[in-house]
Order: sequence, then C-alpha cells, then structure tokens
Amino acid sequence: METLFIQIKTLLVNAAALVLPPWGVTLSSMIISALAILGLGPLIMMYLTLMERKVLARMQNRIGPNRAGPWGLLQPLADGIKMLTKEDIRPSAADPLLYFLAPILIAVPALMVFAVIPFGKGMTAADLNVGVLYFVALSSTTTLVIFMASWGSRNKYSVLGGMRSVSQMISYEVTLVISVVPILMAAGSLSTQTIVESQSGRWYAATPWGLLSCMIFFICGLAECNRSPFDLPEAESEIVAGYHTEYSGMRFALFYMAEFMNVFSICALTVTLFLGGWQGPLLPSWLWFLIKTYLLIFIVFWFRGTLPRLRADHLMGLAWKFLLPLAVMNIPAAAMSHFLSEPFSTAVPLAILMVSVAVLSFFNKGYAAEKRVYHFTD
Amino acid sequence: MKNKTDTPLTEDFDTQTLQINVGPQHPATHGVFRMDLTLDGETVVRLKPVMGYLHRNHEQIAENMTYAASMPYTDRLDYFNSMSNNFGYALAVEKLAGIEVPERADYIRVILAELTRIVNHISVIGFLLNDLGAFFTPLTYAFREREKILDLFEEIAGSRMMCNYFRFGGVKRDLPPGLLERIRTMMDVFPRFLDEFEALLTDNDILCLRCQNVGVLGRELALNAGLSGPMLRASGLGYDIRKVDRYSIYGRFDFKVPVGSKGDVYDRYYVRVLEMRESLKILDQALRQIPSSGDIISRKAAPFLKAPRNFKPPVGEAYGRVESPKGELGFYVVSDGSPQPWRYHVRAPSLINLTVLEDLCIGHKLADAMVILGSIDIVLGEVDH
Amino acid sequence: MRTEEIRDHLQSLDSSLRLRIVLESLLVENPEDLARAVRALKSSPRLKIDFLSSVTAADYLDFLETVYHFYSVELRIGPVVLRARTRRDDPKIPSLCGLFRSAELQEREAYDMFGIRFEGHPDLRRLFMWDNFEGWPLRKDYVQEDSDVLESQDLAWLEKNSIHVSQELKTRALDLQARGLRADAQRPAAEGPANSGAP
Amino acid sequence: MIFGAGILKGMLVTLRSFVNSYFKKPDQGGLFTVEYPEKRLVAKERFRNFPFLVYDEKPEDPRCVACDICAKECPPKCITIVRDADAEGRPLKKPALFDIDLSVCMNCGICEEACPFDAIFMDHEFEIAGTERHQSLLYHKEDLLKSNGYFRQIRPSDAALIDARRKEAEDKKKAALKPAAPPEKKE
Repeated sequence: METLFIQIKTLLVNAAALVLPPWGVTLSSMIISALAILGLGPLIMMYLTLMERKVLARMQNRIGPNRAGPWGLLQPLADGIKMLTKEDIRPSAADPLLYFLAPILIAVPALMVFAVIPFGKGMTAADLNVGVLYFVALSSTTTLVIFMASWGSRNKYSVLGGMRSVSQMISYEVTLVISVVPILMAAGSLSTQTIVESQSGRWYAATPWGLLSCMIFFICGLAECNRSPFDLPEAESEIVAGYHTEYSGMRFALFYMAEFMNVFSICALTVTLFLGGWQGPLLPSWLWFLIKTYLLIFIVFWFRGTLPRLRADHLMGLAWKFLLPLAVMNIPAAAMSHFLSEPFSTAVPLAILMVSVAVLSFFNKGYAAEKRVYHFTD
Repeated sequence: MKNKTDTPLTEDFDTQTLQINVGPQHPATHGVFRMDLTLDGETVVRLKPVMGYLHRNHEQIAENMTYAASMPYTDRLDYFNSMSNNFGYALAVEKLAGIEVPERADYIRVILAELTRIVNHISVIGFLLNDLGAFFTPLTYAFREREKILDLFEEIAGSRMMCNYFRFGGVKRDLPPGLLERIRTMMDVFPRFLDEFEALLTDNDILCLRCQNVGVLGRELALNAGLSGPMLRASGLGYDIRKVDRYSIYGRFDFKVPVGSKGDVYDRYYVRVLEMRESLKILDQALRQIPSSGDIISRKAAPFLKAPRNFKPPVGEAYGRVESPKGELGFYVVSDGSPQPWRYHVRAPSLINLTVLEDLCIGHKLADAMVILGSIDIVLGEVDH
Repeated sequence: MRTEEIRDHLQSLDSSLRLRIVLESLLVENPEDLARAVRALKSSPRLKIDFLSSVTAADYLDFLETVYHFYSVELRIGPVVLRARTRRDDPKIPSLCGLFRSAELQEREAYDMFGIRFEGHPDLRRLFMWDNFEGWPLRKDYVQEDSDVLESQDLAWLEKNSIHVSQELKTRALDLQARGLRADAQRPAAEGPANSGAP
Repeated sequence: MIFGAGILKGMLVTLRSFVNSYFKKPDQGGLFTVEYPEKRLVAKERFRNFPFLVYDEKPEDPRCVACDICAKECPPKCITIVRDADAEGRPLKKPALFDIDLSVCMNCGICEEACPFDAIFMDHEFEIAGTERHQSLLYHKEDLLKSNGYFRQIRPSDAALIDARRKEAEDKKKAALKPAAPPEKKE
C-alpha cells in the first residue's frame, strides 16, 4: 500500500521504455507526473467545493447538497456542467486582453504549485532544491492577476475589489515569507522533501517558535487566497463579488478553481513545513498527508462558517503591526533554541516570544474589544 | 475613529471621488433601497438615500377601503412583524371609536407582540452579521428559532407572516387549545439559544473591531432627528412607549428598558439582545396572568366582525402609537363618519430612522456604511409604505 | 396638561400667537408664525418639547392641513398636537427642519403626496415618486392615470425602443391626443357606504 | 482577554452545532430540515390559502346564495359574482358565475369571516401553478367548488362547529315551520 502510486508510475515508465528511446523514457515519466497533477488539481477542487458546502451546511443545521447523486457526490459534476453551459457574458467596455488573460493566468500558477508538494515518501513531482522559494514566487503572481481582472472588467465594484486585494496580498506576503525562515534555518534546505525528512524526529510545530510560525503562516496563507476573515476582495455584502463580478461561465469557473486549489496548496504546504508532511506511524505516507491536509482544510471552512470579515484597515494593521514584527522576532527565538545548550534552548525562545507578544499587544491596544456596560431604566 | 479623508500625503494629488450606486438590487440593502454613494478611496464622502421602489401608496388604498379591510394591508407594512402593525392600527381605531378591549384579548395581544419583537430582533442580528461577512451561520441559527415562532403564528392566525389576526376590540379568534403550553416550552428553550448566540457573537473580537465606535450617534442628534426604538435607546435615552404610554396592559408587567452608552453599531446590536431578554420576562408574566376564559372581542365591536362595512366610527381623529420592534409605529386616522377613513397616515419608524443615515456614514469606510445601514434595521415595506 | 392650558402657556410665552383649539389640538391661525409657535414649545420650561414624532398632511377639500405631533422625552409629556392650514392652489407652510431634523423626510413625503411647498426645507424633492411625476397622489381630486391605455408620448417612447404596438392601441392613442384628453382611469366607483345589509 | 479568545469561543459554538447535526434530534439542536417533496409538514388547521366554495350534497347547489357580501368586503376586490336567474328572469338564490382571481387574492380570510351563509372557506391546498398569468389563475365556480366532506377533512374542529350550528338552525327552522302548513321543501 505504501508505494502504490510509485509502483503504478514505474509500471507505466517500464511500458514506455519498451517502445521509446532513453530520452523518451525520462520525458514520459515527467509527462506522467504532469498528467497526474493536471488530473489531481481539478478533482481536488471539485470535491473541495462539495466538502465546503457540506461542512458549512452542517454547521448551520442544514443538510447541504444531497440531490445530485448519493449524498450529493455528483454535485461538483453538476456545478461543472452548469459553469460550462452558462453563457459567458463579456462586458462591452472590458479591456479585451486583460479580461481574457486574467482567468488563465490565475489558474496556471495554482496548478504549477502542486509540482513541489510532497504528497508522500518519494512522491514529489519535481523535487527542486528551491521548492519553498518556487512556491512563494508562484503564489505572489496572483496579486497582479487579480488586479488585472478587476481593472480589465471596467466595473467600479471590481476596481474596488482589485485595490483591496493588492493591498492585502502585498502586506501578507511579506509576513508569509518571514514566517517560513525559522523552518528553513532548522531544516537547512529549501527543498520540501528534505524539510519533511528532517521532521521525522519531532515536528517543527512541536517547538514553541515552530508553532508560532505555523499559526502565522496559516493566517497569512488564508489572506493570500482571500479566504474567510480576509475575503475582502470578494466581499459579497459590500462590493457585490469583487474582482470577479463581471466574469461568468467558464471564466468564473477558472477563478473558482484557482481559489480552491490555492486553499489546498496553502494547507498542503503548512502540513509539509510544520506538521511533518507525510510522516506518521503505520498508515501509508500519502494517506497521512491527505488526512492532515484535509483537517487543515476543515479549519479553513470552519473559519468561513464562523468569523465575520475584517475591514481593510484592520487587515493592514494586523499584518504590519502585529504579525510581521512577531514573525521577525521569531527568527532569533529559533536561532536561540538551535544554538544554546539544553536548559536554555527552550526557556530563552519562550521568553523572547512572550515578551514580544506582550509588547505588541500593548501597542495594539486600540484594536482590542472594549467591555461595555449597559444600565437599565424603567 | 474618524479617519480624515485628506492625509498630508494625499493632499497634493488631485484625486477624483468615485460615485457608485449601492442598490436597489444589492445583497446588503435589505430590500429595494438605493444609496447614491460618493467615495474618496474607500471613505464615504456623501450619501443620498433614494427610496420609493416599493411605494404603493398604502395610505390611498386605505382611504378607498373600509377600516377592517385595510387590516391585512398593515401586515405588509413591516412584513417582519405583522402582529405589531396590526396592534398599532387596532389601537388607533379603538381610540377613535372608543372601543374597550376585554382582558383576555389584551393578554393575547401582548403575548403576540412580544413574540414578534423576539422574531424581529433575532432576524436583525442575523442580517447584521451577514453584512459583516459571517457567511449566513448566525442568520440560519436566528431563522431556526424564528421558524418555531412563525409556526405558532400559523397555528393561531392561519398565516406565518401575514397574520391579519387583530380586530378592533380584540382578536379574530381565540387561541387554539394547548397553544399556551407550546409557547411556554418554546420560551424555556429560547434563553439557551440566546446564550449560545451571544457566545458566538458578543465577545467575538472581529465583531467588536467592526462594530465598536462605528456609526456613533449622539443623544441630541438622535432625539432631534426623531429616532425611536433600539436606535434611540442605544444612544442613551431610555424612551420606550410601552413604559411611557402604558398602552393596552403593559402597565401590569414589570420589565426593564436596556439603554446603551456610546450609541454605536455595537450598542444597537447589544441593546436588541437585552430587549429580547426583557420580552421573555414579559411573556413569562403574561403567560402566568392570562385569564383562562373570557370573550376575546368586545361585545360592542363583535357584530362588526361579521359585517365590517357597517363599522362607522364617529367624526374625529386619533393618533395611536405602539412600540414596534423598529421604533414608534404611529397610525393617524381621521374619520368623517363614513365606513372609509377620510385620512389614514402611517408614521413609519424605519423611514424616520433613515434621516441620520448620512450623518452616521460620512467619514467611515464603504464596509462600515453597509454595517451601519444593517444596524438601523429598516424594512422597505414600511419605509416606502 | 390639557390643550387650554397649553394654549394659554404658549400665548404667555409669545403673545402675538393666535391659536384656536380644534379637536384637542392647537390650530395656528396664520401659518407664517408656525415656526415661532414651535420655537416657543421647544423653549418652554414646563413643556420641554424635544421630540417631533410625526408630520402628517391632509386634504380637507377647501384647504390643506398639516398636523404635527410633539412629545417631551424628558418629562414624558403626551402628544401636543399643532395644526396649520393653507390654501389649495398655492400651499405654502414654513418648514420645521431648522428646529427638528425629523421633519426632513416627513415634509418631503407631504410635499410628494400633497404638493405643500415647505419654505426653508434644505432639499425639497419628491420622496417616493420619480422626479418627473406630475400630480399629487393623495389629494382628494387626484385622478389616476389608466395604465392600460397608451398615450401619444408612450407610443413615441415605444417606437424609439422598437417595440411593436398593436394598431388598435395606436388609433386609440391618436384619437385621445386629437381630443386633447389624458388617459384617466375612472375613479373606483365610489360605492359609498354599502348599506345593503344581509337579505 | 487576548485578541483570539472571543473568536475561539465562537468557533466552539459552530463546531458543537456541526457535531450536533450528526447526533442530536431536531429540537435539541440537530438537523431540522424537512426534505420537501418526500417528507411534508402537515398543515396547521387554521392555515389559510385561497378560498373555496362549499356544497352539501351536489356541486350544482352550493351553499352560496350570491348575496355579494364577500365581493364587497374583499379588500383587493378579486371576487366577481353574477346572480343566477330562472327561465322568467326572476333572480335565484344561486350564483351563475363566481370568479376569484387568484393572482389578486392575498388569502386574508376576510371573505370567510364576512360570509353569513358559511359558504366560502380558506383552503389548505397551496401547490397551485398556472401556465400563464391571466387566464389560468382566474378560478371559476367549477374550480372553486369542494364538498363539505373535504372541508371536514382539512379543518375538522371548525367544520364540526359549523355543521353543529347549521343543523341546530335547520332543526329550529323545521320546528318553526311544522305547526303551520306542511312545508314544501325549498332549498
């Protein structure tokens, strides 16, 4: 069971080897991995939409989709067909090039990011030694594409959405990258494969600084893919649907797909960097990876079901005034725990983090909730 | 915190303001209500409400119809609480025609009015959270409780929302047997739901961040602009018509009137939560004191049940007002002795509460403008009557 | 406080006011000094009126009337009702927006429905009807337009938007225009008090 | 309280209701959705939808005597009645034509209250659809007529009350007529 997928691939490659020259064999193995990801991406996206609707429904005392197929399993198929058959209205004032390119440019990086995620032991499509850098570089392209979409569709609401998303992405990307630095220091390499292997003894999330950077990474990841408390660019209650107001039919499906694949890739990377990737007792490695990722995805949907939306300036304030300094303070804490000898290696980082949290909460007193007292007259 | 639109940095840019239309079809305008918004960046600079999309001249319809025939139309004024609209209209015409309401009918009326208040307040909080972005979860909890109460209304009056149950001098029919026990069981479960609802919301930091010090309304402006109901009480003025006029039999119940301190969106939200708890107290006392028998419509007004067109109140005028969940709902009726009113005017609290919408929103962000509109709690059936 | 006491109290505060008691309310004889009467109400120590609850306009065939209900939130004093009357052809009443912001929307509604021009109102536009709507709907002599019959300007608009109009409607519209009439609906047959009791 | 405490408390509430929806019964916080076409909520007795005319034995002679009270009392004026006339043109106590325009009716129930002959009542049937807006929603006498049995079935306690009252009135009328000449049965 453990190496199921690896055996399938070696089978296929051996079959190709019979007929193709040696360079053809390596090419075919690359193509097989690429096809696997190309098939996996949309499949994951389809069943994430169903999972989201089911989880949210159950949180709201509803049943969720259960008409299309048993327990609603064919609902994503129905949605897909609906998206395909829906008329693709293009606003006449839209800028042809930007409007046309935006959906493509948002879906492609979302798929490319899957290449670097280690689904199981030895099951990373492309084991680059700059895996994390590749991931962060690709996920930062979405900022420009979202602004392209909103500017291209010439609609006031989408321009508002576009402005918001640019400001949100930039401020959270900085924090995202800095919060990964302690892990790279501990693991000593950028390749996701080695990071996971270096966690075989103890998960990074088990260490205090690791847990803090895991939370910061997760929160910034949420902001990256415009999910739940940070879904300002597509706030339906304020600016109708934000940057994809003017998109319909297949184009909107691409946006929708990109959003869910980003959610999956952010959760997958959090699992890889902090929660020990596919490390886990008895169950096969890839199964562990999927369990952990889908647990994190449940938390993402859980956020969506509970939390109201942050306002634009709170969003910025949280990123620049609270998360960024915390992430920066986390780096020396990680360094301390690595270099200092035993008794201090846990005490000093904890002390540093405690002090920084206290100082930052003091400076951000304005954001804290006031306790209100209500008197009664008769 | 009021943000100045022009920071030193942006003073020398010649930026343009963005003029957008929010509504009449917009997810957050609670109906067909349009706001002509001028934004500088995201900050609201000017806001002109535009109404009338749901205007059907309810007053002219009432003037061409007999008194009893326009009772079902009052259900459609504030379609979230038809019982309190009926209550207001019935009170006004009873004052006009000098009809007394028997004991049991008054208790039934108070019970139904307080149940409507609970239905209205949980729906408002649910919709407010929707505007804040909590994806429908608080709204579905609120609507789950609302369903239970609407089923009670369906059993009593025959229709969930358009009850048309009050008549001049009492109510149309008596409560079905066993209904008071069902109200009692519903009421025992409701506080637990309210605590769960408060646990979900009241200390939620994002909610506090988004609602506190947003849309602050001073006492003088609130009073001068004729606001009433939770809006006025959140700004610190404990003025509740049930306590002031003591109409119907509200004088017999002891309940408190919650008053806010800062008058911002958070206070308006929490004053409504406290008011629901007070309504539960009233319901509790009413259910204990209600006489088990007794006629449900005054002997003098009973014949008009069968023949509404013979109901000709004496010449004169009357202004009956009621503490509807939205505020002071007033009915001004002038009779010229004929079965049709000469003049029929509705004092709609939602409409008058909108006077201060622009004052509250200026200087705030677009996101806040939606939340402030949500906290004012307007229903377009009543605004445009 | 009964209406007589309020009248005497007001006249003591501002002697030039001429007030008459009508149906337990105070009619301000000359609409011009309505604002002065309300200012007196607002400033009087015994009444402390600080809440204008409702502004209603009504049409009594030979004059238009506006009725104001005032309350004192501080002293919890019941409705103090003031009235003002004005001619039908050119109705003018001073606006109370300066004293009470709550009159703002209600006066616009009265203007929209009755055509009473409130002088001094910051932004007197129609509240519910669209701006180029002619006629005052709530006046007793308002004749409703019959929505099924097309008029000439409707025909022009339909042609401009290339909407097919049946020939029969066109001829009716043209002959209406020829006779210089408007397409008015017959007022709903004034049944008057239906006194045909049970047989 | 640190920044996240209120949020965590809220999260617990949604998690509890997520778990409850699997294990608890409907009124303790479990799922209470009624999946409409398969399972239906039973209509409450006083539920009122569009009106219908009641006949005792044969649909030909409904209880309605075409007195036109309901048409006058109806707020949106959606009932039109034309009284029947026999060969010589003398008016009969039966409606020849009884139309209710369901697109105008707002099921307020005033016709049921105002009818002195217990002839018109509010129905429970709400699954009504028409192919187009005007003709198919204009119900004529034939579409409106339903038997007293149907009325007893949908609204048992009201029907029992009314039948008792009618029978008692019937007996009183028969008793009053008996001492005089034997009554020639006129219905």
